Amino acid sequence: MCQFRIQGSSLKIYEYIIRRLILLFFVLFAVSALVFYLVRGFPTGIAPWAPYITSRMTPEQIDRVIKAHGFDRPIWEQFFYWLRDIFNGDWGLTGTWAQGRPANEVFFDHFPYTVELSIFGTILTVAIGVPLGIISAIKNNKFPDHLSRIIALAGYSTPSYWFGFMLQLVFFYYFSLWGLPYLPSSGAPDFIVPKITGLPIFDGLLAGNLGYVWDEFLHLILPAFSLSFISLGFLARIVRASLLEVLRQDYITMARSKGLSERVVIYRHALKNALIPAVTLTGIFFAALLGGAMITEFVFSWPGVGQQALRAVFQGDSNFLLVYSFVFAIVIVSANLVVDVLYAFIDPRIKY
Amino acid sequence: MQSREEKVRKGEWEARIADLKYTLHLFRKNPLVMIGTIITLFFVALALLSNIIVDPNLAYASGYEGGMYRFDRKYMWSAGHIINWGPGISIYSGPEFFYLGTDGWGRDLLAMIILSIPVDLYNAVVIVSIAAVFGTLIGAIAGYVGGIFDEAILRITDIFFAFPGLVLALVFAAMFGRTMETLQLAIVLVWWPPYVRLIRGQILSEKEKPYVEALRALGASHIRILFRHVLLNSIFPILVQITMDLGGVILTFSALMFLGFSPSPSMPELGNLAADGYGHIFDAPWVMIFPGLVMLVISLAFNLVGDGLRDVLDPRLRR
Amino acid sequence: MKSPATYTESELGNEELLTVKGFKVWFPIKSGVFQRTIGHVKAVDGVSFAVKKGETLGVVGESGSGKTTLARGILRLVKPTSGEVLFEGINVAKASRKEIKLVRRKMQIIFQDPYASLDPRQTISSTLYEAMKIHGIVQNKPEATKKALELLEKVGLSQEHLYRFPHEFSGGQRQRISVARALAVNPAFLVLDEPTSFLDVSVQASVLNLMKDLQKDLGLTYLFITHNLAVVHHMSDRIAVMYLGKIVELADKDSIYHDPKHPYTFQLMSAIPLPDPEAKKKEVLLEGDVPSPVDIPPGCRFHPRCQYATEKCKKAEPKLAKINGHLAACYYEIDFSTGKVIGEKADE
Amino acid sequence: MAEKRAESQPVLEIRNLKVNFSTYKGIVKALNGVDLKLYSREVLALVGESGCGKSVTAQTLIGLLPENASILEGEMILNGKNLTKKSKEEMRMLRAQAIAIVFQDPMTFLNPVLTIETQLEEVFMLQKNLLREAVAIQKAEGDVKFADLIKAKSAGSSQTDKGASKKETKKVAKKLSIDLLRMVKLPDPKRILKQYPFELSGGMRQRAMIAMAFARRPSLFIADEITTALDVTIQAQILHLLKGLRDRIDASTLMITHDLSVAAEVADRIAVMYGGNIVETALTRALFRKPFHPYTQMLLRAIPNILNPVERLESIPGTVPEMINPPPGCRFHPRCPHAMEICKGERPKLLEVEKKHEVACYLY
Repeated sequence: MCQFRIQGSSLKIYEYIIRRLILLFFVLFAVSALVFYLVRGFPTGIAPWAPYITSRMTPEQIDRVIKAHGFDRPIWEQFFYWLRDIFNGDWGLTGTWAQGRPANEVFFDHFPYTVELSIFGTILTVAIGVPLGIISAIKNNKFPDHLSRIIALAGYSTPSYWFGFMLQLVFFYYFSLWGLPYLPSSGAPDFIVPKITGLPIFDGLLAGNLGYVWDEFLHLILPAFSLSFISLGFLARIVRASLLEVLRQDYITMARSKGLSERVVIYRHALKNALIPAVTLTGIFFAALLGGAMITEFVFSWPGVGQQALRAVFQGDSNFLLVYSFVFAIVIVSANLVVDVLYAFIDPRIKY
Repeated sequence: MQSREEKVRKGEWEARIADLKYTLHLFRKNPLVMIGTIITLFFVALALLSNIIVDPNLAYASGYEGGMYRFDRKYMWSAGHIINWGPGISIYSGPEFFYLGTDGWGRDLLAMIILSIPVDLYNAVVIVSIAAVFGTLIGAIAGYVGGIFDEAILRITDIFFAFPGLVLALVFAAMFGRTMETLQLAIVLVWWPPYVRLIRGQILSEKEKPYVEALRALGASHIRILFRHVLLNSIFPILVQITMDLGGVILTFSALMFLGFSPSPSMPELGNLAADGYGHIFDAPWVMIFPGLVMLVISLAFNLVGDGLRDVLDPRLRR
Repeated sequence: MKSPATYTESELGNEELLTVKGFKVWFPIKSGVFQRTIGHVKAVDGVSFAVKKGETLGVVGESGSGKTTLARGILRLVKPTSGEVLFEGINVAKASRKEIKLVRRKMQIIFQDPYASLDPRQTISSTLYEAMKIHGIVQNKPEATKKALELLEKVGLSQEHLYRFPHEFSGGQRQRISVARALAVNPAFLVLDEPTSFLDVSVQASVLNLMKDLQKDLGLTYLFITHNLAVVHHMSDRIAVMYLGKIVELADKDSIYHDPKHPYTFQLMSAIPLPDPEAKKKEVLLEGDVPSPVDIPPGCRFHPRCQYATEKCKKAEPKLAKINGHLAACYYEIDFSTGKVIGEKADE
Repeated sequence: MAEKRAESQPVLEIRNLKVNFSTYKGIVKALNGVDLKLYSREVLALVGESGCGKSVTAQTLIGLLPENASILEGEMILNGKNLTKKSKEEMRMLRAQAIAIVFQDPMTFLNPVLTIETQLEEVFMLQKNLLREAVAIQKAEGDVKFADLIKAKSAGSSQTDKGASKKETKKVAKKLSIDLLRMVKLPDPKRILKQYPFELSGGMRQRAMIAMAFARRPSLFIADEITTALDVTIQAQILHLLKGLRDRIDASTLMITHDLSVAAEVADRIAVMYGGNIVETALTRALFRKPFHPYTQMLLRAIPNILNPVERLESIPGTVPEMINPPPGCRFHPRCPHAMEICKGERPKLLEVEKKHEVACYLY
């Protein structure tokens, strides 16, 4: 008697990816156009051509430079020039805050640090958030549930920069005051191992320089935990809600009626279904962190791309901001695509 | 007819009150929600009475001459324990004892916090209400109408999701000057897309229900069906999101303030007060700790209420 | 009281209230990068029948037979692909907005799920008042309340139910409220889409009795749709059996059970469990599963599951042919008690 | 057909079972003293309208009552063992071996993200002795059929051979799964094992669930409205399957349904439930020919019957009793045309008025 449900559109996986890529391209184009119009259309601090001229240049030379780069053209033409430059590697120069080095060089020097911080942040979030969510679902409305609910909500309501400082205050300042082994409060050791992947810890491991790896790891603990504490609460809530939802389903009653132990019912039957939404969330978290947890990098002066973007914001350096927003948009949108595709592999019901 | 009408009409009110009583019962059952509600009410009351409890022009007391950000400030914990930072600043003549010490300008930190609560709550309410109303309307129409309009709205929200909020704030601050309105506008622009997605999902499932088809069979217009029936039946998750977002917006707003986007460095706003303590975290930690703590408690209260609201309003759990 | 089945043609007033010709409702299946339509779900695939005034036409079929889509298509709650639905001179399938509003008043629908067919947030009085307001049947509130009370009494509810919320009523009471809401706009034609399949037997009996009384008092015409053959046999004058989007047999209620002409009807009727353990029933089992209307078999759509299928059945689709007042879509005349094929209908 | 059942000690006996649920609105007295006997290899249909407590009885039997439920009094004796005294762990082992249940809606009772093989094999894995026997037979005769295992169980022989390795057990479990799926008439069992539930039709899923139930050679098989969610023709196939399997599976069946016609088709005996207790039990023919209890009589007249159509069905006045403060004494008296003063006092006992025909009513 079950009512016939009309089949959704049945596509093969590659058709779906092509479709999403086209949409992705459209969104990217729109974001960069919007950012370009906002940043270049309205003067913000340093003029876009500032890094190209030196103080000794005469006004005519300055005009020639401006015309050469097309800064005087109508905004839309500038946009296409800019896009052309981006794709053949010339991301423009940065302002005085980064000694005028080319933007892509500045970007790629610091990007690995942000990636590393995001990886550790996400690992911590998942490692604490998921078990917290599971416990509070299994022990629903008993003490562990209330406790994990408070931790989750506290993390979710903590101002990120404030929490960073509190960690520094306690684990650096007071620990050293009381003579306890303290964690470094800010910064990161400079890169002394040969650059292979660009990620300090992995390169250190590859180069076998364990001292450097340990030092880097110590510097990472506080910023990573500060990042994850805020998001692990949200993840725990999602895991708890979806696990509770799954435990109410009929097939769980069926599993129990087969005489399976509660542990098997939860880990074999319930968990696989319940963790699907957590995968989506983790993907989005990682992308957001990749965009440079600006505030945390600023608080811990962690040399990631977020910190550079912040300094660019303070100086009003439009060139670097343009590049940064463009890359940030690429990262977010592609992360969403990866997560959606991952969805199909986990949940057999979804045939794209 | 009329008296029976009253007696019968009363029936309707009793029905609604009985429903309310059941909701309150569920509310009381959850201890965390009660705590959240009490704290929220306390802060709202504090915000309304702040100008009475504390003399507002304290914010512009002696430590602040002519709006210049002078570095030779003084940090005082309490009369007995004074840390002097920076040369030759005249002792602030006010009452010797400050409960929470003073901020960078020598003003009483506790007074400043009390003055800043209405500022933050006002911002939160303004931003969330605009974002929620705008997002819900657009999302509801997109979900109900479907087709190309729905697809277009989704793509637009994708754009805003991929947009770095901070850049927006900078550009607006540069364009229109660093005023509260530009900050509020920047946050609203980044805050409305989640509402579109939330309400759209609800509307898509609600409009499939038979009572909607019955209304169409009766010949009711689409506008009537959407706004008098479908939207009102799927509005509950939006209320939950609004409550939790009030806390979230306070954090975001104060983060922007912390990064220096505030109209004036000495404006009583929790983020601003905390920013003041940035350079002296180790020698004058209280300037950073207490404003941050207050922010944490306010948004935690809102989140507790929101979380409890979700369990109470979840139709499955109600009956 | 004579049961409707025994009315002669003239008494029923042979003026047809609703005529459906070649009615089709196809849902496109989109696929590929640009969501091109690659196929169709042929939910209703060419259906023609007529309903006389005051008559109850039963429509019975299993899931996927398209009976629900047919109901929604006639009322234009779902956009039909082709065909005509003539109701009081208006072709509902292609009517303009103004015409539709006029027709909407005359044709109403009762749904299967009593719990979701009423707006949970509205009291009964405002639900009824809204129905009347849309069609301007009532000008002000007091008049509306008076009419609402009349409606409630007519469906066996009383005045104290007026200001209650739907969740305070049982399944049976909610179906009565849906009926009251439909009657509020005094319709002539009611589509009943499995109205009692959520209800228990005793409650179902009272709701079915209510439907019969209303039909006699108000001269309503019903299109009664269900998967429960016993209920449709009890309620209808004529019964149409649907399979995969088409009517395979249409006849009066007794002959369709005792003397089925189409193999599927015979299988369906023999599958009904009877409330009488001693009833002798031919053990006939229809193998295989209900097919999906996405890939409909060529020729006669029942041939893959039919024991009497021949080459002819695989090639061309048989029309709904008339044999002494009994319509069946099959090439062969079969005596099901013996299982032998008696004759072959002439091919048109 | 029912007479030739051996007149033996009942496999399952429920005496005066009372179960309450504590809810926001008050204490729901769901079961108010249920008395029921189920003999070996017999199919007893438990018939009643929604809210009469038939599903609660099933849940109590398998020990899966929700937290807010509590068993006040009464016993459930299965093969001599009293279930109400059993701990949660013991009940779990019973569910794994002795009691099997199949539910109503095939769409939602199979895990959508696990293959049929995983969900079927996990039932076998719980049967340590069954697998050991199977391995023993496999070794002895080179091949093992599920039917042989049933004969082995009923014959009580249990040649346990400790030496079954993990790999061997897995292989045997797979063989048994395929054989079992074929027994429930599923086409191409090998392919079905690898499929996910959403790839099967409603009828096929129900057969898979029946296979899962019989995989543990239960002594009590509960079918909770298993055909309600199916189309008529598929329902006929499933009922036919049940009748066919009955003799080959040494289990007594409790068939829960709201549809008396389905009960008439499959059951040897029928028990009618109303307001939380059994009001009448009788052999199927006797119940239809000579119902004693007024409720059963009215219920039979409310069902539209194609063979003798009536102009108006008889609907039972009043509404289903409200379980928080149910009417005293016999819970049907507010709606019963023959209600007498005595009905309001003590609840009528279930007395055997005729051979195998018990009724709980003061008229007799």
